[in-house]
Amino acid sequence: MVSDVSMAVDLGGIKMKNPINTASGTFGNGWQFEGFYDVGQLGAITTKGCAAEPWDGNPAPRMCELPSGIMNSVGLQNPGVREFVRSYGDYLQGLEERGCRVICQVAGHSIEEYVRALELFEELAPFASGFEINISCPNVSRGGAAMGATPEAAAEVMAAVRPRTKRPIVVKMAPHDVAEIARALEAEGADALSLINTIPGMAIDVRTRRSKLSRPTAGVSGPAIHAIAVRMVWEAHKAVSIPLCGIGGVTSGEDAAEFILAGATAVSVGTQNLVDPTAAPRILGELTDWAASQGVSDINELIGAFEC
Amino acid sequence: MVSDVSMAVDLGGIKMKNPINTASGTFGNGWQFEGFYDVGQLGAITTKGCAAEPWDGNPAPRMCELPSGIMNSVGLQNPGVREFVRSYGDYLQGLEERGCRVICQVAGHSIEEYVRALELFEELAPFASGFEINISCPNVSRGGAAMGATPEAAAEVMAAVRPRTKRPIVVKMAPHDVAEIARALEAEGADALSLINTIPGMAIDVRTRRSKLSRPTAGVSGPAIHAIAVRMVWEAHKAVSIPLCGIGGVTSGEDAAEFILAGATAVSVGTQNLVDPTAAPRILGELTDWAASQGVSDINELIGAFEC
Amino acid sequence: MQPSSKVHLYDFEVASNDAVGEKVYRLVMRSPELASELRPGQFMNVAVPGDASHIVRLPFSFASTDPEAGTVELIYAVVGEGTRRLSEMPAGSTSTVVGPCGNGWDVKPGGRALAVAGGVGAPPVIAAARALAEAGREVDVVLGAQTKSRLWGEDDARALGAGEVVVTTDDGSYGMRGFTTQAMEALLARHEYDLVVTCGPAVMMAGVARLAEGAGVACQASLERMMTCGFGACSTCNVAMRAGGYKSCCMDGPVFDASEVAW
Amino acid sequence: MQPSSKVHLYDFEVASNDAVGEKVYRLVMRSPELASELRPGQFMNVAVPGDASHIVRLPFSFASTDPEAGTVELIYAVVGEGTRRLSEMPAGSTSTVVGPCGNGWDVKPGGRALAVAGGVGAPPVIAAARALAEAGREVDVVLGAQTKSRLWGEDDARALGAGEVVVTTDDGSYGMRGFTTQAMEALLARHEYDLVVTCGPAVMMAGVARLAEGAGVACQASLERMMTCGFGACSTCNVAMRAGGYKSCCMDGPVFDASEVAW
Ligand SMILES: Cc1cc2nc3c(=O)[nH]c(=O)nc-3n(C[C@H](O)[C@H](O)[C@H](O)COP(=O)(O)OP(=O)(O)OC[C@H]3O[C@@H](n4cnc5c(N)ncnc54)[C@H](O)[C@@H]3O)c2cc1C
Ligand SMILES: Cc1cc2nc3c(=O)[nH]c(=O)nc-3n(C[C@H](O)[C@H](O)[C@H](O)COP(=O)(O)OP(=O)(O)OC[C@H]3O[C@@H](n4cnc5c(N)ncnc54)[C@H](O)[C@@H]3O)c2cc1C
Ligand SMILES: Cc1cc2nc3c(=O)[nH]c(=O)nc-3n(C[C@H](O)[C@H](O)[C@H](O)COP(=O)(O)O)c2cc1C
Ligand SMILES: Cc1cc2nc3c(=O)[nH]c(=O)nc-3n(C[C@H](O)[C@H](O)[C@H](O)COP(=O)(O)O)c2cc1C
Ligand code: FES
Ligand code: FES
Repeated sequence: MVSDVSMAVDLGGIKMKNPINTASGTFGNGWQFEGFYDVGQLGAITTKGCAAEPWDGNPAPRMCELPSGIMNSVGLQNPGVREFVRSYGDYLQGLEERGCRVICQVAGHSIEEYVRALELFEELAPFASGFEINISCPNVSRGGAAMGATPEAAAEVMAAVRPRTKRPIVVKMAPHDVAEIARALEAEGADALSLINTIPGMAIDVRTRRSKLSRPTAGVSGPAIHAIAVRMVWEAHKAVSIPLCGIGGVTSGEDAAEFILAGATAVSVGTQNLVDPTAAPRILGELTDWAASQGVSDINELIGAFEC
Repeated sequence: MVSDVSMAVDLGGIKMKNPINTASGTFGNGWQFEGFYDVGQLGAITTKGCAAEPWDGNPAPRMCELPSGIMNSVGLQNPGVREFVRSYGDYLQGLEERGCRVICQVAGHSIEEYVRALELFEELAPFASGFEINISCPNVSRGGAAMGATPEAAAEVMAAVRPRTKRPIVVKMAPHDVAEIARALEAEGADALSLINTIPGMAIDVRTRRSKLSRPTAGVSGPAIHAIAVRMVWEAHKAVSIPLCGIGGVTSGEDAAEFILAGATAVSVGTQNLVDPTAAPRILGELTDWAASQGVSDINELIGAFEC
Repeated sequence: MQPSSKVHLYDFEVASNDAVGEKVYRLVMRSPELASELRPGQFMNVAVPGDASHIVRLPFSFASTDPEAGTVELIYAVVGEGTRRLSEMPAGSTSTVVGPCGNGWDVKPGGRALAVAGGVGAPPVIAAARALAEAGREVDVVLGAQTKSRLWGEDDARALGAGEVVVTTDDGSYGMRGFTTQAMEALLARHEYDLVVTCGPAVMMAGVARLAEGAGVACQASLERMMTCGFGACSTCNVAMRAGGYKSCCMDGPVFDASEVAW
Repeated sequence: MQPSSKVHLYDFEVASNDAVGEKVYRLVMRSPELASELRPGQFMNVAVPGDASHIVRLPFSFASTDPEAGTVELIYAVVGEGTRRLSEMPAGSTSTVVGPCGNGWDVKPGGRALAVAGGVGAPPVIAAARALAEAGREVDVVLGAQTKSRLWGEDDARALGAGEVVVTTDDGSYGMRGFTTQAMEALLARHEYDLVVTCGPAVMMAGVARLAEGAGVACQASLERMMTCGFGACSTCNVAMRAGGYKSCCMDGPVFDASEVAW
C-alpha cells in the first residue's frame, strides 16, 4: 500500500521520521543489520547500554528459551563510552546523516557512574540525538536492586543527569510501579519515557537444581510479555504527558499499533530483531499500512486513540 | 515409574497427600473434571472465588488468546456462598472424604464483604479444609484497585479475616511487590500464601481501537507467565517462612518441579486444566517421577532446594 | 443432587478433510465414542496441532454423526490461524477432542418447524432439521451465505425431503438475493410454525429471534462465544440473559431459548 | 574504520533430509547465495517451522557446500524439540536461514595437521580437514562418537586421502575403545604437527587444547554457545577469555585460538 500518512513523530525532542525505534541490547549498535537492510530507513535506533568504563557482563550461558519468549542475563556487557565512540562513532554519525536518529543508552551502577558516562557521551558523541538512561541497572551499593526501583531512587538518577545535557533524555523504565515512577521522572525533567525493560524471571534445570543461566534470575522478553507491556504503556500514558516509547514483544505492525493506541509516540522492536533480522522495516511498513487504513493523515492522530 | 517417594505435604495446616492443587477459577468447582479422571487423586482443589452475595462478573467477551497464554476478564462471576454450598456442598464433602482437600476461595469488594463471606463459609461449609483469600479483587471504594495492592491494604484484609476462622487461611497474591506483601501477610497470621494470580495485560483490536475484551485490562495466564511466577515464588520464599503454593503456567511435571525447587510446598495447575482437562493427574505423575529421579525419599526434601 | 459431567477427552483421527467451498471445509473425524455420544446441537472442542503458542482448543458443532462408522462430520470456515491449521491436517493425522459439550437442541415432535442458518451456522441447523424430520415434523430450511462459493448444506437440506428449502446469498450470486431474515418473513407469511431453530452470525440470529417472537413462535438459537474449556470450568463463555445475569454458553447452551437471551 | 556486516537472510529449500545414524541426520539445503558465501568453520542460523512458541533459530555448522548446485550439507543430531522438528522437514519444504555467520577456520598452507572431532562436532572438522588438504597439507583425522550408530564422517575423512583416520567410540562398539584425546596422544607421539583443529563437546575440546598446548602445537577450536542472533547483535553468546573478559562466539568465533580461551 502506498500511503500518504505522515509518519513523523517527536519523541521528547528527538525528531523521528517514523515511530520505529529499536530496543537497546537487541540491535547491536546498528551496523550489524546493514547486511539485511538499509538501517537509515528507521525512525531511530537505540544503542546497547554503555557505561563510563567497560563492563564484562555475566558468565555464560546468558540465554535460554521460554514459551513465546527468551530470557537473557547479558548483564550489560559493554566496552565503555570511549571505546564505543572509537568503534562505532563514524558509523553512527553516518546513520544520523541518513536521517535515522541515534539514541545512546547510558548505564551506571551508581549516580556518579551515570553522570560520568553521560559527561563522556556529551563530550565524545555529537552524533547522538538523545540519550536513554537505563534505570534498571543494578545498584552496587544496594545489593543489586535496580537503580530506579522506587520513585525516589528514579527521581534521584534523573535529577543528577538532567543538568549534564541539553539533548533530550529518555528514561528506560523497568516493568514495575510504572505510573508512580513515570510521574517522578516527569517531575524531574525527563523528556520521554521508554518502557518496558525485560521482566525478571527464573528458569531452573530441574535435574541439576540450578538456574539454566549463570544467574538465578534473568530478563524475560518477546511475545510472551507484549500484553503486559501494552498495559503498562497505557498506565504511563494516563499518568504523564511526556511522550512514550512502547517496548515489549513487538513482532508485527499490529503489535506496534497497539502501543500507539495505548499512548506511545514511538515503538521499539526488540527480541524480534534477533530472530527475524528484517523485522523492523517490515513492521514499519505494516504500521504505515495500518495508519492509512484508519483513515488518518498523520500517525500522531492515533497516539492514545484507544477507546474504552 | 513406580515410586516410593513420600509425596504428602502440609500447606499451612492443609494436609495434602501430594503437592498438586488446582488454581481457582480454572477448575470449576471440581465436578466438571470427574468425566475426565478421578479428581480424588489430587492433593487439593481450590474452588472458584465466591463472595457472600452473587456477582455477575463482566460482559462478554471474557477471553482472548495471547502467544503461549490467554487473557481473561471473568470478573469473579459467582453465585454467592449460600448457592455455592447448596449446589456443590455434597460433591465437595464427598471429595474431602476421597482424600482430596477442598480449599474454598473467598472474594470480596471490601473488608466487610470478605468477613461476611468467610462467616458464611464457616457456618455452611464444614467440608472446607481451608480458605483462600483472593486479595486481587477490585476494591469498590478505591476505584477498582486490587484490595491487597499494598502491604498495608493486604495486612488490613488479613487482620480482619484471621479471627473469623480457626481453619487454615491461604492468601492468593497478585504478581506485585511480592516480598513485602508476603511479609505483611505472614505478620498478620496467614498460614500459607499462593502466587501468582494473573498478570494484568491489555489487548487492543487495532481496527476498532477497542479492547478485545469487555474491559480495558484483563489477566494474563498460561505458559507465558511461568518464568515470572517462579521468580516471584522464590522472592516470597526468601521473604517468609510460611509455606507457599506456586501458580502460573504449569503444563508439566518439570514446571511444577521448578516451583518446588524455588520454595513452593504445593503447586496449582491453572489454565492448562482448561486446554488439557487431564493435565493435573499427568503432572502429578511426572512430578512424582522427578522426585524419585532426584534420589529423595520425601518430596519435602526438595522444597526450596534450588542451588545458586 | 450431585452435579455430574459426561464430557470426555477422546483421541480422533482425520478420515478426510477437503474444501467444499471457498474457505469452507468438510472434515470427517474418526472417534467412535464421541460419534455415539453426540446429540444434535452439542459441540466439541478440538486441539489443532502445529503451533504450541496457540494453547486454546477450537469449538465446532457437527453436521452429522455416523455411530456405526464411528465418525463425526464437521463443516468449518477458515477464518484465522487455527482453522487454517485445521484445514492442513491430512487424512490419517491425529489429535484430541473434548466432548460431547453443551446441551443440544430440544427436538421433540410437533408441528411444522423452520430452520434458519447463516454461513457455517449451517452444520448444527442441518443436524437439528434432520432430527426434527426424524421426529416426524415438516421442516423448512433457509440457508444463507455471503456468496454462492461459501454456501454449504443445500444438498443435505434437500435430502431431508421434509419441506421447502430456500437459499439466499447477500450478493445474489445464487438463490434469492438478500438475507435469511427476508426469506424467513416470506415463509412466516405462508406457513404456520411452532418452532424455529437458528444458528449463524449474532446479528442474524437476533433478527430471527425478533421475527419468531413477533410471530409468537418458539425459537431455539445456537450461540457462539469465545470458549476456553467447553465444559463449564472457566466461566469465559458467558451469555447475557434478558432477566439479568449470565448463563454459560458451553453448559447452559450453546442452544438457548431465544426469548431468554439479551440479544 | 566502519564496522560492516556480511550476514544475510536467505530462503532455503530442503533438497533432502535423512537419518544417517541413530538420531543423526543429513540435511541438504538449496540456498545458492549462502552456498557460495560460506567458508569452512562458519555457521548459519536456521528457522525451523512448526512451533511458533519456540522463537529462536538453531545454529548449525556445515559439512560441505556445493556452490555449483547451490547446496549446503548439514549433519545434525536430534537432541531436543527444535532438532526433532528439523528432522521432520520434508524435501521441498522451505524456511529461512541467517548466514554466513562467524569467522571460520584459518586454513593456510603448512605442515602436518591434526583434526579431532567428537559427535556432531564432525561436520566443521571435516570441512576444515578438507580445506587443509586442499591447501596441500597432510591431515590426520580423529573421529569420536559415543557408539557406532552415532558416528558420522568416516567416509568423508577417508575420502580426503590426506593422512590417517582414527575412529574411537566410548563403548568400543567400533574402532578404538576410548576417547578422542587418547587417540590424539598416540598420534602426537608418532607425528610432528603444526596445527590442531577441533570441535566437539566442551570437555573434549578442553582436553584437546591442553594436549596441543603441551605439545607446543597451535590449536583452533570451534565453540558452541546458546545463541540468539548469530550476527553480533545481542551479546548472548559470550566466551570467557584467558586474558579476562569475553568475546562473542558468533562474531569473534565460533573458531578460537584454543590458547586464548578460558576453558
Ligand atoms: C459452540 C460453537 C460451535 C461452533 N461451530 C462451528 C462450526 O461448526 N463451523 C465453523 O466454521 N465454526 C464454528 N464455530 C466457530 C469456530 O470455533 C471459530 O471460527 C474458530 O475457533 C476460529 O479459530 P481461528 O483460530 O481460525 O480464528 P482466530 O484467529 O481465533 O480468529 C479469527 C476470527 O474468527 C472469529 N472467531 C474466533 N473465535 C470465534 C468463536 N469462538 N466464535 C465466533 N467467532 C470466532 C473472530 O472474528 C476472529 O477475529 C463454533 C464456535 C462455537 C463457540
Ligand atoms: C556455532 C554452532 C554450530 C553448531 N553446529 C552443529 C552441527 O553442525 N550439528 C549439530 O547437530 N549441532 C550443532 N550445534 C548445536 C545445535 O545448535 C543444537 O543442538 C540445537 O540448537 C539444539 O536445539 P533443540 O531445540 O533440538 O534442543 P533444545 O531443546 O534447545 O535443547 C536440548 C539440549 O541440547 C543442548 N543444546 C541446545 N542448544 C545448544 C547449543 N546451542 N549448543 C550446545 N548444546 C545445545 C542442551 O544440552 C539442551 O539441553 C551447533 C551449535 C552452535 C552454537
Ligand atoms: C539480549 C538482550 C539484551 C538486552 N540489553 C538491554 C540493554 O542493554 N539495555 C536495556 O535497557 N534493555 C536491554 N534489553 C531489553 C530490551 O531493550 C527490551 O526492553 C526488552 O527486551 C523487551 O522488548 P522485546 O520483548 O521486544 O525484546 C535487552 C534485551 C535482550 C533480549
Ligand atoms: C478463566 C480464569 C479464571 C480465573 N479465576 C480466578 C479466580 O476466581 N480467583 C483467583 O484467585 N484466580 C483466578 N484465576 C487465576 C488463576 O487461579 C491463576 O492464578 C492464574 O491463571 C495463573 O495460573 P495459570 O497460568 O496456571 O493459569 C483465573 C484464571 C483464569 C484463566
Ligand atoms: S468455555 Fe469454560 S465455562 Fe464455558
Ligand atoms: S548470538 Fe547474538 S551476539 Fe552472538
